[in-house]
Amino acid sequence: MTETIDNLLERIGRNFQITGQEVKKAGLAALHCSQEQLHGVLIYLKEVEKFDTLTMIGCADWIEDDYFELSYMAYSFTTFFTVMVKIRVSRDGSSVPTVEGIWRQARTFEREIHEMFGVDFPGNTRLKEFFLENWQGMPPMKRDFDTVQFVKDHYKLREEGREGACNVSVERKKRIDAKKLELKKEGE
Amino acid sequence: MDNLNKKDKAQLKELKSPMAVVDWAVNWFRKQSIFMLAYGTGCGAIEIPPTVTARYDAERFGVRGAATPRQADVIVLSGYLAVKTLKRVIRTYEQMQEPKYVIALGSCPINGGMYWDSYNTIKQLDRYLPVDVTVAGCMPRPEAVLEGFMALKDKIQRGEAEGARDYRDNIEKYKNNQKEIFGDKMLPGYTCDWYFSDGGSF
Amino acid sequence: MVSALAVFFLGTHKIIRELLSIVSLALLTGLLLMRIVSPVSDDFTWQYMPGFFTLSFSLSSFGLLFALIAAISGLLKSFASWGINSKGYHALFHLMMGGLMILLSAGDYISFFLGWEIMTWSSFMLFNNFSSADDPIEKSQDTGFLFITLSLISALLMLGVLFFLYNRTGSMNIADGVAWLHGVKGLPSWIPGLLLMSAFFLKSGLLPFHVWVPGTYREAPHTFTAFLSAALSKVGIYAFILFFLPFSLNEGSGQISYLIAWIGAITATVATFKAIEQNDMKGLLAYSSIGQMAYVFTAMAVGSSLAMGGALFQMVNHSLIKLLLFFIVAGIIERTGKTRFDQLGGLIYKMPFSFIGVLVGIIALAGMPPLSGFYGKWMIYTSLIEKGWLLVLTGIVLPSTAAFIYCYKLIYGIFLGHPTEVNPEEAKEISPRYRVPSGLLMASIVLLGLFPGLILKPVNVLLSDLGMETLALTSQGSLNAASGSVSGFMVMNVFGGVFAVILILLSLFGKKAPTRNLHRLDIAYAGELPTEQTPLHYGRGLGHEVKRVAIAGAIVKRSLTEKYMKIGNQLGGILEHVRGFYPGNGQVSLIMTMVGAAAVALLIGLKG
Amino acid sequence: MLFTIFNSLLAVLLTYSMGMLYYGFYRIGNARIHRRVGPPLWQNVIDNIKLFAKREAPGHGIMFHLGPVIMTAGTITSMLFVPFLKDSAWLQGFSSYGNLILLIYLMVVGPLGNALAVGVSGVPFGVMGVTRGLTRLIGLEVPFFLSVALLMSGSGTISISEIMMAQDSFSNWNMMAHPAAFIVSLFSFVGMMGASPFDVVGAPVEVYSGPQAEFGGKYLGFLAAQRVMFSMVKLILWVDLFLGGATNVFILMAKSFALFFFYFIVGAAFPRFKTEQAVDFMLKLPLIIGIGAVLVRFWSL
Amino acid sequence: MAQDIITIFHGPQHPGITGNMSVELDLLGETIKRAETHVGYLHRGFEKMIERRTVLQAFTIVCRICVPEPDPNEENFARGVEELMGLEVPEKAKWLRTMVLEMARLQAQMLWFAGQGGSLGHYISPQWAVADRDLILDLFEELTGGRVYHMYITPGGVRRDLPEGFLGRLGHFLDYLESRLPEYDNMLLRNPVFLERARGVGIIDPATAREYGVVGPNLRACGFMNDIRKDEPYEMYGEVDFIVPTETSGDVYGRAMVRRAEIEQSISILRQIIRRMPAEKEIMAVLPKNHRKWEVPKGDTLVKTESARGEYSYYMVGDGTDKLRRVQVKGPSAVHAITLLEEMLVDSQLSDVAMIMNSLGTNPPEIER
Repeated sequence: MTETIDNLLERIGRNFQITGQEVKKAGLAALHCSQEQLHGVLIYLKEVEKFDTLTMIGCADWIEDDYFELSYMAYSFTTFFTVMVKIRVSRDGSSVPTVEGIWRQARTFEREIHEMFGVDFPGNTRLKEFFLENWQGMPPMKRDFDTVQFVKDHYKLREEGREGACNVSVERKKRIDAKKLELKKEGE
Repeated sequence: MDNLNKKDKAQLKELKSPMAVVDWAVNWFRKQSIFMLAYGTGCGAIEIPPTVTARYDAERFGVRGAATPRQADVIVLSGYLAVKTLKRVIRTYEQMQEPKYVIALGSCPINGGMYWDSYNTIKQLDRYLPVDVTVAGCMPRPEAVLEGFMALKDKIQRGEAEGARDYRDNIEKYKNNQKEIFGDKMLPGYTCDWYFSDGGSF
Repeated sequence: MVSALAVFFLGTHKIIRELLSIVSLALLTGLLLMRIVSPVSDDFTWQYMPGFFTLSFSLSSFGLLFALIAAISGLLKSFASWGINSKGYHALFHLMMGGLMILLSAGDYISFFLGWEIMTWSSFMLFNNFSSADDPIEKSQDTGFLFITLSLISALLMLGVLFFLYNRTGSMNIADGVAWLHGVKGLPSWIPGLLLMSAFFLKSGLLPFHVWVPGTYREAPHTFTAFLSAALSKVGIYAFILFFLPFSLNEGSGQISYLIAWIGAITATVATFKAIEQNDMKGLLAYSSIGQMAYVFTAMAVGSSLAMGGALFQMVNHSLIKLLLFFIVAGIIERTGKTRFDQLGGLIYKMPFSFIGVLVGIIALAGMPPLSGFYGKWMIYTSLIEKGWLLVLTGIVLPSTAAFIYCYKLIYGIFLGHPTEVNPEEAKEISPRYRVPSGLLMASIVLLGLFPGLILKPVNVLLSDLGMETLALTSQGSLNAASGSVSGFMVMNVFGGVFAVILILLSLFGKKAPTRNLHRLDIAYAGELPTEQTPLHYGRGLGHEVKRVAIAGAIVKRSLTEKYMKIGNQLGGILEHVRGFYPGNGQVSLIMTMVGAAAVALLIGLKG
Repeated sequence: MLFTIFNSLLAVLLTYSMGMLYYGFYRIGNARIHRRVGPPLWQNVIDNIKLFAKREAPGHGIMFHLGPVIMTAGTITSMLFVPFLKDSAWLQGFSSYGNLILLIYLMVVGPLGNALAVGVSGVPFGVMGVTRGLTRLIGLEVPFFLSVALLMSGSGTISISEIMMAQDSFSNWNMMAHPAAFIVSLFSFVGMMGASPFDVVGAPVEVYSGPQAEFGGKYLGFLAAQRVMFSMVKLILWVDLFLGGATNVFILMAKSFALFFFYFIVGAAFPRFKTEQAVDFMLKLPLIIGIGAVLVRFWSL
Repeated sequence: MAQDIITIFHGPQHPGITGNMSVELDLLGETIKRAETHVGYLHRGFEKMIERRTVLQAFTIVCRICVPEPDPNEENFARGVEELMGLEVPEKAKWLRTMVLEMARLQAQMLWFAGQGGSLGHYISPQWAVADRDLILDLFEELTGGRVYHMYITPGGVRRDLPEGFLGRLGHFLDYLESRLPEYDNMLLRNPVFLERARGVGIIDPATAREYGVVGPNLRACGFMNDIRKDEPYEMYGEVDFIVPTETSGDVYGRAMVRRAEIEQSISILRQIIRRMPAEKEIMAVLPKNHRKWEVPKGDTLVKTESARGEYSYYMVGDGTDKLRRVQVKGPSAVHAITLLEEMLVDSQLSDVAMIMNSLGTNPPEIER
């Protein structure tokens, strides 16, 4: 099976400038290309290589090297291959043209990445708010968003229960001794 | 009345004035028939079907489902509450009729539970709504939920299940807490304007 | 007879001010009422052209009933249409009243046809040219054309048959014609009878010829629509009784009356399901009028005295209800400027009087017990059961049950639900000009509900005139038939008493569990928040789902109006070719049809 | 007059308690079918009293307040026009003044009065429920009227008590005398009682519990009490028309419980039709049986 | 302006909604003209919390993503970590995982059956189905200690071995369930009213099924024989033989038949597992020595598993520290409940909304986590 995935990668390499490719495991290959190439590769995969559906659009935030890595995972029902087409976009104010025209479900994936990472997808028919209602802060999934700090500002954790936190086993022992004492008293 | 158990008979004996008997009777009827609102707010909602269906059968204790807040007595908040859900829950709670109760399942409504560090869930439910009974368990079992209903029934019988009156009396406190979360996008005032003595809206 | 003449002259003199019109109508009704008291039945022959034929007028008892309905509805209408100050309107209206009076008191064919034509033409002029200035309904050319062509054809048919009868019987007065019609046996000689009948059906808008009704009702001036539906549609019934009633009693004509009963039932079903479909108030009421008229024809087809009584009771009742509903609808249109259900809504607390008026109207229209509508239906159903026509009964039950939907749509679309284009704050009650007649009508409907006997006593007098045994009326408030009786008085009192007791019981809880009045948007909305802009008024969608029921869907899809217009256009096309011979414009097609029909009429006349 | 008032009070109490008893069995029977224990027998009464014990009630103006009142008045009025017993002066209500056709129309007065209150409350779900109810009524009323007309034209009278009198022995119970009419009427009986294939009006899953969406507290209490009494009125009507009426209350309860058991079994077994499917079904099978019965009757004459 | 449509919410607080989501419907009468799904009522920000937790801490949260069927999430997460770290899971653990997955799948299908009956107003089927589902939850409780959230499949293997006599009780339950299935058929699936309601409603046309990304039983009801357990076998699905049932009608009835056949398939798979369960004791992979700080090497992978409602896919990125850089979850409802549902509801009726949503198996927590 792997050789056909290599043939596949090699065929794609011939038509498009592929910066890097690797085969992760049987049936899963990844290739890096530039943002301009993205649409070409995806349309090629769908039309020529019969990759019927887009499983998901992954997005990882590499804050050290200051880029988001978007990976479009196309899946083919005939050969059961998944190809991850990866592109790198800047962390702030980047915009990738939508792939909704190719696969309809991309609209939902892009909408989620737009809300969580702030990547703009011009052409997407429904880029309004998805999970968070009236969210004023920065997109929450970016690494520099500190969720514990956000919790401290917006919500108040229960104080009175904390200091009274007692050691369960000690409490249990006390209860048992009191019970024994009581039984002994009733015994006399 | 076959379901008048020992505790009820004991309370009945030491009632003095006739008014106390009437109150007791009214509370007894409120206790015996509780309409639970059909609203699965959190992950605990998966344990409500087993509670009301054949194996654990909450209808034995008079607990029946109700479709709309107007018909319901108790709202069961099963697990954590996202901010968006909290707004709907508060509106539904305010649409329910006066002797209304809140049962919170799991540890998330108490102190945020497992999602204490999540930016979208509320940490203490009783800052925003008066909670009558809290049931422990990271998603309590159907027996625990039934135990919660039993605790609520005892509280109703003792006449202490007055979360609704507490909500009405210090409405300013609750509304301020809610304002912290919702900022300017507060709920419209008309569901609770008449709570305010001066009729002002929030 | 004097009253007929008085009106005739008054009409022709084109009195200008409305005050005079009301006085004249009041005078007319007074004369008619006086007429009942002194039952002198003198017929008045007026020699118009010496030697050729004489016009004889005599007001028989049931002619009187129809005249009374027309006069009362005319009086209320002129009171309601106080505002319209165009003098032509009132003059034409009186001309029509005069024509109606002539028709009702006509003894011979010529005056009958004369009255018929005057009435048709004046009503055509009225509804086609006059409408109040800010009337939101635009006039479409088709309805006028449809109305006049159809009534023209029916008039010519009638002319032909009358000539044929004259030819047969040698005399002009109607009585001998009727006797001849019923003497003849066998189907082929029934053609003149059927043709005459179709002319009358057209006037009351039964199935094949009902297409003109909705358009005309929708575009006529609002108060005139009330008169149209209350009085003019009854003329067809008067003519049917005048010519055909005696025959439906004898057994010989079993199949024809069964056929008419089925025509009535099918018309009612089609009209009811079309009414549910309508999105504007006047269209809904127009179709409902067709449906109610169909019940009357079915009842007359049964022929027993109970059925005849039921038909007349239903007819009187229907006039009162339709007057009430059309007046209030006219008031609402005048006040809000809106006519459709998806433009109105939520006006209940700002227009309480009109709400109660429409409520009383729909309860009576749907035939629900406490009010008078039920007793007409009850008599029709009982007579059908006694006659044994159970399938016709089922055919009638289907539309009368479906009628509940459009009754509810009428009252929901205007008053309940949420406000759409009309802001309830500025909506004011309808003007007193409409409120006074509606108040009177409401009182009369409720009174009839309590004491149905009020109408049934004169109906008894009328039945004895027609040679049928009268209804057994034990008391003012109850009706009896061979198979059972119902007491309206008792039903109303029981319902009222129980209602009062429960109201007191419910308000007992007021102290302990006070009712908290909620904001318009504070509704059980599945947890979400409706905003001011959220569309929540179900007016347009209310009857929408009934189309999915097999029988209703089939009816609503097909529309006779298009077919007629197609025929009309084809006819116009053919005449266009013929027009090649004659100069002149589109009017030629009209004249051609007239000439052609007249030729046919003469032919039939000579053939006989 | 005093006797009839006392008589009608007795009728109201009897139907309320009988209804609560039957619906108590209904809930326990349903539970047993669901393989569970089910509530105590008087749970419906407790629910009803709890609703009246609520401390506040939602209101949308005076018309909303009057809706449940008209509904209950319609029910009790139609109850008073049904003769409960065969040949005893008790529990006759005002049935001597009314007849069957009046009763069929009286049964619609209540729901339409309530429809006004549902309309004024402004809940779109409520109006959808009412429209579904009226559309379903077309399907139920036509076969029912046909079967009842067969009965009336057969026994030559339209007053219920006379029809009831005519059925003296078992052999000429109308169930036996007019079997086709009885079968057709059973179809619409199941529909009118709101059993499962036809319970499209207040479907919580589809229309957010339909007309009762906005009623709470004491209003819901009145509606619940009325619903139970309304079912009892229909049961007693069917017993009078087809099962030979009853000479005393116990026979009445026995016969009506048999009918109620039929309704309960059908109700438990089926999922729910859509509104138009319910009307199409009613205008297909039952109507054809009815028309067949009419043809047989009149052609054989 | 003139309102011919009304807007209602088949909202969060509604007896006919599956879970806590809402569908905004524009209705003319009861015909739907426009539908829009609103989610976000259950958003807890899983992926953010997993970034702050080590692999073992994240393992307890992962199963709470999807309520009706938590085990595919656990298995997905575990397999992803194992692929990244190259752990070798012993065969016994794989058998145990396959058994737990199939038991979870069975109870999810029973829950679907309850929801399908409830959405049609047939109140017997929810009662019976949930009661029988409870018996599986008892077995889970015995095996893993938790009724619904089992936290049993840890990265590297399985937390506990089988209690003795468990397989016998499991076999007994399977016989009992198999004897109940014909009764279920007669009660709902062959009920004439159900057939009339379910046929020809909510049709997914096969041409665009793949393009919309439809997965699981909904795809198989359109005639495509695709099942991750067959196409890319994981755990022990390679050794177990089962057929992938398909229908061609693509409507609610077709999906019901596919799910009904899958219940039988799950029962036969579990029976095979009971027969072939190896006896040895070793259930955990060899773990890194310092179990406090697991080094997850840099790299990413995509792992997919088949749940009762369709294909779950986990995109996991490790960055060399002991915490995972990114775990992105895509549940089947993310595709079914939004793009597909909205287009399918147009011109259908309000009374079908609950039924269609139940037959698609829409479940909000998968969408927004």
